[in-house]
Amino acid sequence: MTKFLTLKNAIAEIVKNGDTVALEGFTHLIPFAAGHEIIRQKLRDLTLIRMTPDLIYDQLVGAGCAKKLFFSWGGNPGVGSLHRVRDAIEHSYPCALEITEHSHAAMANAYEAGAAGLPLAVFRGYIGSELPLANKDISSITCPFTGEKLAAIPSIKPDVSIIHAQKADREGNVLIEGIIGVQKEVVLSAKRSIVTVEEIVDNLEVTPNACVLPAWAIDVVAVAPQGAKPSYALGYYDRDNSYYKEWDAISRNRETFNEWLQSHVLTQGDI
Amino acid sequence: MTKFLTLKNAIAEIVKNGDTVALEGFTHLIPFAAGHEIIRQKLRDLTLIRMTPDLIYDQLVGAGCAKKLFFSWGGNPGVGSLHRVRDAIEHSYPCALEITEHSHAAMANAYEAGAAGLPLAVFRGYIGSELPLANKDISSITCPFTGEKLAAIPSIKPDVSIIHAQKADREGNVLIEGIIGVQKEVVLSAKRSIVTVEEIVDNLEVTPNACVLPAWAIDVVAVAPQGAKPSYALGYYDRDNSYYKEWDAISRNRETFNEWLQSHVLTQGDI
Amino acid sequence: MTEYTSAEMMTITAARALQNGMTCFVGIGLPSEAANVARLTHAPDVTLIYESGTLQTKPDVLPLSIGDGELCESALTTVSVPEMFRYWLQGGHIDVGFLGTAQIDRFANLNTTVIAANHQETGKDGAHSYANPRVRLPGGGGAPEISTNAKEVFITVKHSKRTFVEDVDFITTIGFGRDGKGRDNLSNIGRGPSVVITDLCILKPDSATKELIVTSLHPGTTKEDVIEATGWEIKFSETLETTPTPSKKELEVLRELKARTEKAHSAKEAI
Amino acid sequence: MTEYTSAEMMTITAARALQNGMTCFVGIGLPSEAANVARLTHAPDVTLIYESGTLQTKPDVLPLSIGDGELCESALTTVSVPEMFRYWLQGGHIDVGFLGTAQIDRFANLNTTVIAANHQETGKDGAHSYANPRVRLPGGGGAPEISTNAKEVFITVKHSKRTFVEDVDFITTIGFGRDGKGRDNLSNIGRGPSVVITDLCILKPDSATKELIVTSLHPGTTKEDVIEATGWEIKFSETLETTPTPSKKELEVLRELKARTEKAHSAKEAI
Repeated sequence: MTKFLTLKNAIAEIVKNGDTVALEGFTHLIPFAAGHEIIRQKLRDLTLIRMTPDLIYDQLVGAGCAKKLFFSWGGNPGVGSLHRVRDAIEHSYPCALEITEHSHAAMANAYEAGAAGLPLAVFRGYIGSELPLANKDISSITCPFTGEKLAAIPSIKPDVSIIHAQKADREGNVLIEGIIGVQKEVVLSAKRSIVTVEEIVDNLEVTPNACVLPAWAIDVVAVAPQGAKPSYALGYYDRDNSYYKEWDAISRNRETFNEWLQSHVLTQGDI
Repeated sequence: MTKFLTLKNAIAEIVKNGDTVALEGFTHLIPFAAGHEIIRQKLRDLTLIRMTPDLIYDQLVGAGCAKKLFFSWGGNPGVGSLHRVRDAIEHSYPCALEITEHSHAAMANAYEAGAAGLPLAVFRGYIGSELPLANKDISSITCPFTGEKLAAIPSIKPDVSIIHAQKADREGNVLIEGIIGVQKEVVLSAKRSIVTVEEIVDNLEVTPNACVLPAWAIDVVAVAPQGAKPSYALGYYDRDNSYYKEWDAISRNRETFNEWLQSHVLTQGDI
Repeated sequence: MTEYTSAEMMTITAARALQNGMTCFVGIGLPSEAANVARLTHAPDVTLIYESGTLQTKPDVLPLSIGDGELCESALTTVSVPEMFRYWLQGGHIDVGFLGTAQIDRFANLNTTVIAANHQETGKDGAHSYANPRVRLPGGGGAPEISTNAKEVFITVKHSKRTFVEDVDFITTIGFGRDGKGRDNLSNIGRGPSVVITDLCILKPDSATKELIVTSLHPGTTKEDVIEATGWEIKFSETLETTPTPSKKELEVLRELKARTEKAHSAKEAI
Repeated sequence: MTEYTSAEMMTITAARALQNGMTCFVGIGLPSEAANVARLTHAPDVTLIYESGTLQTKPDVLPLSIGDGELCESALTTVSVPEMFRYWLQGGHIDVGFLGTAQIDRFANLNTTVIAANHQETGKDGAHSYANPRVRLPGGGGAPEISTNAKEVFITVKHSKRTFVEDVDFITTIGFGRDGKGRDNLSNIGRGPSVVITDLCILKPDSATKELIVTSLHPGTTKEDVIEATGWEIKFSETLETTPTPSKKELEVLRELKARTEKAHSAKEAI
């Protein structure tokens, strides 16, 4: 059942060192404010799960929060590399980073299976790909009816899931609208969850089949206006594509990144 | 890609004797008008698939269209038995009716797997139930990661799916709203599909995540105003609960049913 | 003291079993009546979920079917039926499944599939019953998986020798299996039936043997009444209690709910 | 004749590969540019689908990421990412997957995972490359399953010896496997790459060996140019054609699209 907390208290209460944490949002609604609060609270040894690590995990990895990254596409979309992630993988800076790598279909299915309470996801995937040589979690089952061999991977069940959404009502029911990605799945599959929202409203004013997460399926709701920037929140603000382009230069070397971290995250106050 | 046809032409073109046919709609949006047109066109030897056969299959079975019924709950909701279905099973009137029986969870998963192009559905089901003694399709797989035994059943892939929806736009994109049941799944899993709609509109006027079936995923759209009665169409008309109660008396004996069939279906014109 | 019927006693006692804040997966009929009385009396924050996909619904009148429009219109949101069974039920979000039944046995196994032509011949296995039915019942619907995927199960059913049988003719839905050990050594499933509420008494499974024993008699009911209405040698708890009578408020709420319902369901006839 | 660049030639030739009415699962970057040019010229009814869940989208400017708001706002509807991969891609509704790549080999296998430190040592198996990377690329994303679940695959990539290698260092996404036989005897998958469009030429797999051969040279390109830019002994079709030049209209559409895009993506900087 939802509690309303400040973002600072939400992270302090829900996220622990060593946790497996998924901050999701497929390009849209990426919970940057929550990620920055994790950096400020100096959480360590996290296993970070995300289909597209994006800038948010480049920042968390660069700040030294992560020991492992679980992902399916690790670039700066439309721009290039995630330099902090590469520096961690290639040169163990600021600390070593293990990786577990999947395809998007695999991770989407694994989140779906996690939300469905199943131990595995079954799908027609990885045919002819060499990713199974690189990831020992990729197995298979044989269909008892047709004999077809299908890919099987463990479902994803994070300790903590964090997403950003447009709004919550005063009971803590949350509306997610637009590109909804795997947001519902990641909250339902996690042991504990935080949803940051743009605002609290009296009434969600939704159509019958809107993507609404009930309050009793969420642990904490925290208000974080503009909490997805430089990602975006449909109906609130656009994606700051120029920021994504500028990130390339900021993240390319350790000094400019550390300066950015100092000035834009560590010395910023609570929301 | 969608064609717009009259209901009569839609049924004539899409449904053939001996087909496996699913008319879905979970209480809401049951495609009664399409079912009646199937009766009028005297289609035979159909395998009828539906989670809840409801009155629509009681009518199709009573009219002699079906040789097999595939279902998970076969009653008149809140009222009692489906007398025509029972008469067919118990006394082969008007013809013999084989049954394949599942639970709701099983059928919902089997439709989902059909839509997902998979040969099987995997779920945590049938534990301790004796339904697997009555349905040889119920098998299992063992999770390669945890060793858990999970239920496995073949996915559902009907020859023909028919659903009713609120509206289509002039390109044939369809909006389904309210209790959406397995409507999307049954259309996506079928070889051929018909969607009957209350009306055609210039613009569906939907929110970003509305349940919309694209025109290119549907074979035929047919306009059938009030085509779900005595079921209902959210935003158009309510469920006629009294009709469901009255059906008990109509369907209880062969004569009253046959009179009803004659006067309410066979002698009714096209829509 | 206000007068009340045994049916009212049953419904109100069943309603009291639900605690405020629980998420309840509601079967149609008696469970739905009881769950809504709970919501309108002591448990305003009980979350009612129907298998039609309606999450957190607050119907003003009782639904006749599991998918009446009222359920959707008063719901927080409505999801697809596959999502309902996969994410919300199997995903572990349901505290209690509230079921009715046609037959129940001493180990709380439920039969809603077939009454056997000759129970003597069937032995302890539903396969023979299924092949030799005397009465064909509606089938499993959601119950088989509600019973194992909800954290616990409440059952409410009218007490009679026809209903309370030593061994059910067919296990549609497991209580504790034919020997009471059907849930032993199974992880990932709920603890099963915790209470059965009838118009005569309250029964609970013995913690060791899982056999249903009477823990509370409704006022005015004798042990002999229960013995007479039960198909096995029923045992009574050493600390047998007397069920508290319905309060004036509870009776008022129940009667108003039923009056509103009756009015709503017959109103359609005029259309 | 209007002047044009080789990049424009590539994009417009790639656009022409898409036929009107096709459903196309679009990769970001070059494929997205080509697919939108197709939609704005000869294929107004092409259906563009991005893995972010946006179905039938008509962006006015090119998205920088796979999930820009523009994609959702101009889409028919937006579904969850698990639904996208399960129902729409794996479910068999995609005619063509349009992919880019970092490396491609003679059997049209794609590598977007790692460039090996020393290709000589790796042999024909990506495991060694994965363990010994020189350059870490973003990874598979949607491609591994797009390549097998779409009915066919188009690839567009700039031609160079670094990109067109004899054997990819790692098969992220299968073309026809390391021996050209990787799709043999596999039912339930698409027919794989049917065309590769570069800035120099068009290549197609030989119908027997599946080796990519040049079927058309772009105007002004010589065989020697292609030989020089290809990492294996490239073969030319006996019926080698010359690619038609871009039309004025096509160039106009492409240039306007790129101008609008540039303006939109830099406009945010001012905010």
